[in-house]
Amino acid sequence: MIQFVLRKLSSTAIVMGLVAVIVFLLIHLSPGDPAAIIAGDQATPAMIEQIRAGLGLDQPLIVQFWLWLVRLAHGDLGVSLFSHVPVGTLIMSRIQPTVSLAVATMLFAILTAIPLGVVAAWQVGRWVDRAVMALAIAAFSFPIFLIGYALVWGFALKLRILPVQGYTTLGNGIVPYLQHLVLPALSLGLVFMALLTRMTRSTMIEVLGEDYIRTARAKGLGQGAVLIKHGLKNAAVPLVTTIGNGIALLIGGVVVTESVFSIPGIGRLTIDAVTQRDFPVIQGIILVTSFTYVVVNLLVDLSYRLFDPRVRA
Amino acid sequence: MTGAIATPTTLAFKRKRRSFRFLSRHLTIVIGATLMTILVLLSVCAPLITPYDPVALDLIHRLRPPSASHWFGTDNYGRDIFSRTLYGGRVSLFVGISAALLSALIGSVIGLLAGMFRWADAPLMRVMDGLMAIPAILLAVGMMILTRPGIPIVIIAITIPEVPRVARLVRSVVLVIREQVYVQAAVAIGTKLPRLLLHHILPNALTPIIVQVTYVCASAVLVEAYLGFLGVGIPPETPSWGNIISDGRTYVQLAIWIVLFPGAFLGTMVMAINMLGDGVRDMLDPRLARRL
Amino acid sequence: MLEAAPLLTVEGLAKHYQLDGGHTLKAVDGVDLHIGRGETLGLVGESGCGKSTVGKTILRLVEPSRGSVQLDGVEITGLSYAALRQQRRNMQVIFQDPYASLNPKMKAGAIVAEPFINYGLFAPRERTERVADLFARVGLRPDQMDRYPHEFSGGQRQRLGIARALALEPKLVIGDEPVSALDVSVQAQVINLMVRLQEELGLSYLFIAHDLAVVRHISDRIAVMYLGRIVEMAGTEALFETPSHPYTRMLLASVPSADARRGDRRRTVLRGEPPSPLAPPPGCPFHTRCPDAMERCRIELPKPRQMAPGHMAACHLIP
Amino acid sequence: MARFRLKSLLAVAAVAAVAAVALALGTSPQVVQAETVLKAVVNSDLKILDPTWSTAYIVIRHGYLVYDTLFALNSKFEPKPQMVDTYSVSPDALTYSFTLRPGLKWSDGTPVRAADCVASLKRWAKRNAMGQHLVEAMGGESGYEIVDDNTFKIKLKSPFGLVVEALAGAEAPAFMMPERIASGPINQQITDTTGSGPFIFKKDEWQPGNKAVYVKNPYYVPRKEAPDYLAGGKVAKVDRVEWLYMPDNNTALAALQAGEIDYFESPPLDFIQLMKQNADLKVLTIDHLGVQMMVRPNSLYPPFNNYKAREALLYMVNQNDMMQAVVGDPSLFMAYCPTYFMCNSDNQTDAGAKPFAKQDFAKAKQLLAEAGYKGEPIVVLQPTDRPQYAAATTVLIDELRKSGVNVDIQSLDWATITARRAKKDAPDKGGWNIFITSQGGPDVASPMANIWFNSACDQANVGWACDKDLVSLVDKWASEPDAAKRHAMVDQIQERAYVSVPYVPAGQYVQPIAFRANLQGVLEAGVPVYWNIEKK
Repeated sequence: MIQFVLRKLSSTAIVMGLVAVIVFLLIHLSPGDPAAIIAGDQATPAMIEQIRAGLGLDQPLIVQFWLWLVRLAHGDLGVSLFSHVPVGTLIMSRIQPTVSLAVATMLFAILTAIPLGVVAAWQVGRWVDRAVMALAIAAFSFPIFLIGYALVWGFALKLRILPVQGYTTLGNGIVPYLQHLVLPALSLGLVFMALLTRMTRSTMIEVLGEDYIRTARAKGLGQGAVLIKHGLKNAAVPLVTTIGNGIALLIGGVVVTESVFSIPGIGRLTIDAVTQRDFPVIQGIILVTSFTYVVVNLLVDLSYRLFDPRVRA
Repeated sequence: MTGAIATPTTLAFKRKRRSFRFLSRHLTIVIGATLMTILVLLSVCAPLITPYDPVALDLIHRLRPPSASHWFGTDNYGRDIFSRTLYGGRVSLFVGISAALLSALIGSVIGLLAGMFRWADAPLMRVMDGLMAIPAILLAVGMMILTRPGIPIVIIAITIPEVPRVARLVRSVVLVIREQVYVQAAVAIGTKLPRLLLHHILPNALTPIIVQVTYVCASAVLVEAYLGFLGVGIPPETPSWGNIISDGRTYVQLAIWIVLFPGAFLGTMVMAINMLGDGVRDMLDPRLARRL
Repeated sequence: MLEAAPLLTVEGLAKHYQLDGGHTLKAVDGVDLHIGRGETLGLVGESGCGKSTVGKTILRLVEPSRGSVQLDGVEITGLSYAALRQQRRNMQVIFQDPYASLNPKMKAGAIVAEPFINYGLFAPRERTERVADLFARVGLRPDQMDRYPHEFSGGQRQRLGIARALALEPKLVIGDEPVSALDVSVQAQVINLMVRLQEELGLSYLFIAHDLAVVRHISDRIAVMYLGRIVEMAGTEALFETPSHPYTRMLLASVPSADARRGDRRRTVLRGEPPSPLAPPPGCPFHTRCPDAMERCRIELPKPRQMAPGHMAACHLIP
Repeated sequence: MARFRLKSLLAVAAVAAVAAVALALGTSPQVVQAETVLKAVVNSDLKILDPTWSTAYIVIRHGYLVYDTLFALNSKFEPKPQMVDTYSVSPDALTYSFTLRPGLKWSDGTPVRAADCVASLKRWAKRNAMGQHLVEAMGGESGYEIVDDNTFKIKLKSPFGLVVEALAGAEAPAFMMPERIASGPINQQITDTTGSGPFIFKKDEWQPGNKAVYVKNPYYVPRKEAPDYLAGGKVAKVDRVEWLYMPDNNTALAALQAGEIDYFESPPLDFIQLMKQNADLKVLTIDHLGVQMMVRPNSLYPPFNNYKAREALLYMVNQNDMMQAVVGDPSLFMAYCPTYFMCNSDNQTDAGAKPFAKQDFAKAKQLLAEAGYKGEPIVVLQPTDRPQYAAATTVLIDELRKSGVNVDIQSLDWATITARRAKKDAPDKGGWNIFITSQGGPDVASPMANIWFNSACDQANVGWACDKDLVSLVDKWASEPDAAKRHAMVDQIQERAYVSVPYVPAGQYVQPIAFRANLQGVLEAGVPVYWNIEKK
């Protein structure tokens, strides 16, 4: 087990290194100039040049990369070119909303998808199944922002029972915290609900066809008990995989959702940083999100062994 | 499915149920294909159908609701949404199909190499992991600011994050197929590698690849819209569903039709492609078909 | 038969798998055997004893860890892939599972024609004639060439497999449990077909099976494997008349033969499960199940001993 | 194991169900806060805290909250003393003497000294066009003289008529900060936000990209007069101002309608009518001068290096069409405003505007041909993420095409455009031919402050407008101390400008603000300022 984790971690390190290089080059080769943006629309070229020198952006790319690596080795992600706030601080201040949104989204997706998928599998071919599958296909065919706008229009502007936008910390009370999360989690979660529902359904159909389930049924176990006890246990592995792979999708979706609901999370930080070429911030974010992706998938790999000891990596 | 012994009644019963299943299985494909055909025809024939130039400004008639002269209304430049939606479909579809084919091609080659050759497996899959670890939308945004925006760049930006997904799938399928006895048998009769890949491995991996291609196509059409939404998509002068919706998002409360119609077209198209993919999977994958 | 140089000579063949955690799986651990021209050697043993691996390592479908395989005087183990591919024409294989061994996306005719294509034999039109010949030879109708494998029955599929194996006119055919997946009624047909083809074409067979009764029909000699080693090898008659190794006796006793049909005998005699090849017992690997095991069996690995010409066994009981 | 997991799953489901019920019940208004909070959506994100570093409007607005100025404009655009108590000008108009109001304090409680103000002026002048002119007239920084803690002098070597106007500049004003901060290196952003303005910036609550928080400054001493534009008493009447940045206009609009925010700095112009009809909301034009949109050609490369090609632009551009696309609502823009110096301003004039009077594509085509244009691709920079510029550019492209121009549209994000437009390379080698920008009224209204009007060739802003005669006309204007004479010179300047065409004024419009009806005392101060606002 320890060996497995170590091996995974070392290959993770390689992946992270690759990501770091890709990210650095990608961003620095782009034609935008942060100095020009800092200076403002009315700035003169001389003023921009002054600012560029002040930020060290006039140095050769290799020097900049080396300096970045050296600082990274000391655990320093640098400071924002614009606000001069340390990148670490900036990211930490944005993690809570994003994690809240991600967890709420996943909880919603799992809690709705598993019952739906199980019912669809049980009723396979009947109208319930069809309805569930139609819903699932529709749910991941419409862009998140359209779903978001529709939900805001309905629940926030017409019914007035939920806030339009924003995020409040848990410190302001659990009710406002949850209220602010409902609509974003719903718009982002529908996609995952659809994915997980389909996955649950097809796995359950497969599992239900297997001998031991038939035996269990024949032994007179109640239908519900059979389904849940044996089926779900076996369906866990593909479900966990889907969730693991969904993380990248989730991070992408978070960017859009945060923008629609004005949630001050990592996603919005990213778009801001990218459009303004705030290099240290972009580098920091991509490292952190990639790291998250890799760690989550490591956990997923480990959980296979928990759910199913037969699986060997 | 083999001709097992059956009493006439069960046989009749089975036949009835099978034909019903057959029809219902086809229903997904039929609906998907019908919707898709309609949308594709509308888009392809856009120059013949549309009453207005999709980029012509008519500033006097800005933000007009749907009417007899503008079926889907006009946008904030007075451009005809009906014309833009149909023309946008061409661009969005072109982007989706190109990205799907491109990622299927590249992903299949990488997956095949990784699945067949041990020496290629680790380095290729590490690179794929690296690409997958960067969220697709971020990668696309990065690509978009790297060069001048244009349809080819959008296609590449959408393709790159999809490649690892296809590659992983193909690799896993190949890993299974290459252990199949018929592959060993082919080796035993002296089959050379190119023929082995082309005649034995690839044809048997084709079904999951085809299904995956439809899903990638659907997702590519969506990602195009997301890139448009984030302002890094196809240049605004070219109408695509993503661009039209993105242009109109400020006007949701004032002129819902700007996002409503292209949004509906977009959603319907993605749904149709997904249904087609599901249908093809159910029809071609005997393992699943047997169960359904 | 012994005077002429054997067609196939295998010496010290071994296949070890390195597993996670430093374990070594010795699937095959030092096998010596030879097969003469036109001869059939039966290789029997319980499932998991490594007999299929022996077949695959001889063909180099699986790379052997150690040992030598000589086919008609050519050392197979060290060959480059190009040279090996040339040698493949001389040795062919019939697989156990007729469902898995045929590419589902290829038509029957194409499957049987593929060996010709691989070696660039014959012009396309002649190929079709040859394939039709082969179809006829294994008892299939040439008009079935356009069908896909799933349109055939199990027995027919195995005939296809045989046709494919024979296309290159090999000297040696390894049958890897070629009939064990078939219905009993079909088994006999396929075996008879194989015997007939051997007579017509002068083939040598390595016939791998777990069923002694099947092997008895076709084999000139029989080798018995246990946990990766050959424990006894003898002419078919000698083995059945005077089995020397306790394991062979156990196997024979489990065969429901016509003269000893006592219902539950099989269960009582073939007692116990074979030990895991991952952790084989020290000494004689069979001692855990052997009714006659002595102290010495737990410590010392018995060497093969010659009992009669062409009859050897590895057991401490044999003087 | 399976059972355990199932149980925890059910437990989570139960919690979620309870939470859902709580949500349904818990729609009561949020806890009543003791302090009054004004939540405003601002037009961009506050990322930079140093108003001498950036001229971005958001930074200037931040400056108005935390800093005070020596002078400030009133609603007649007259400079009025703000931190200054009294000032005097010597008879030769070369020595200005300023005395500060007594009792002024920085937000850390220390007193404001003349030395602080001089240090602040030095810092400001290094980055400000008007400031640089002032220092030139002084013959260097030695022209400042600190008399005592409350008094300082500015001594000119050559006449400069706009000293007080410069100090009161509205768009890039001279903000006062303590000497220890102002004297820091000009190449380093200040991080200490100590000022003497009506509010204090809460740095610990600042989330770049999301919000900025300001609280009442207890040490602030407002003037006694009533507030008038940016002049007069600046009394903070709410305890706390929260600036929120929402990139999605639709979300901000919905939040305002739902009462989640109180104040929206730049609501989409198409929604003004809709908001006016909403009894819960008020719409107010605080900046009657508004914004000027500009079409900026690149004077370095053909065809626009030839003045005839630039003149052709005058025949192409139709301000009404531009404004239709950018603004939409006709009550918010001027259909035709032929002055370079903003309609409704002191310097408004239509001198020389004849070519601009009527759209004439044939004439434009002819002028282009005379300029030697033969259908080479013209590189137009089109921003993808600035909707108003994008709208204007879309119209411009239409007009260029109608004049037979072969348009090469380069759609780029704003970050890329700002970098690219600074390049002097040829258009086909990474440079450009034409783009659209805009600027706030007060700066445009003055021929000197308007950096796009400056035609100093290589020294001019991107586009490098080049007309020595125009430059000397403006210089003469600036050094004229008599306001009436200055006024008469404007006609001459504009007539010349319509010949050399540094840029084309593409329309003038106002950007009203919107706020909840329970806000009172919102000032028409040209820029959004947050003093004097009460929340009822």
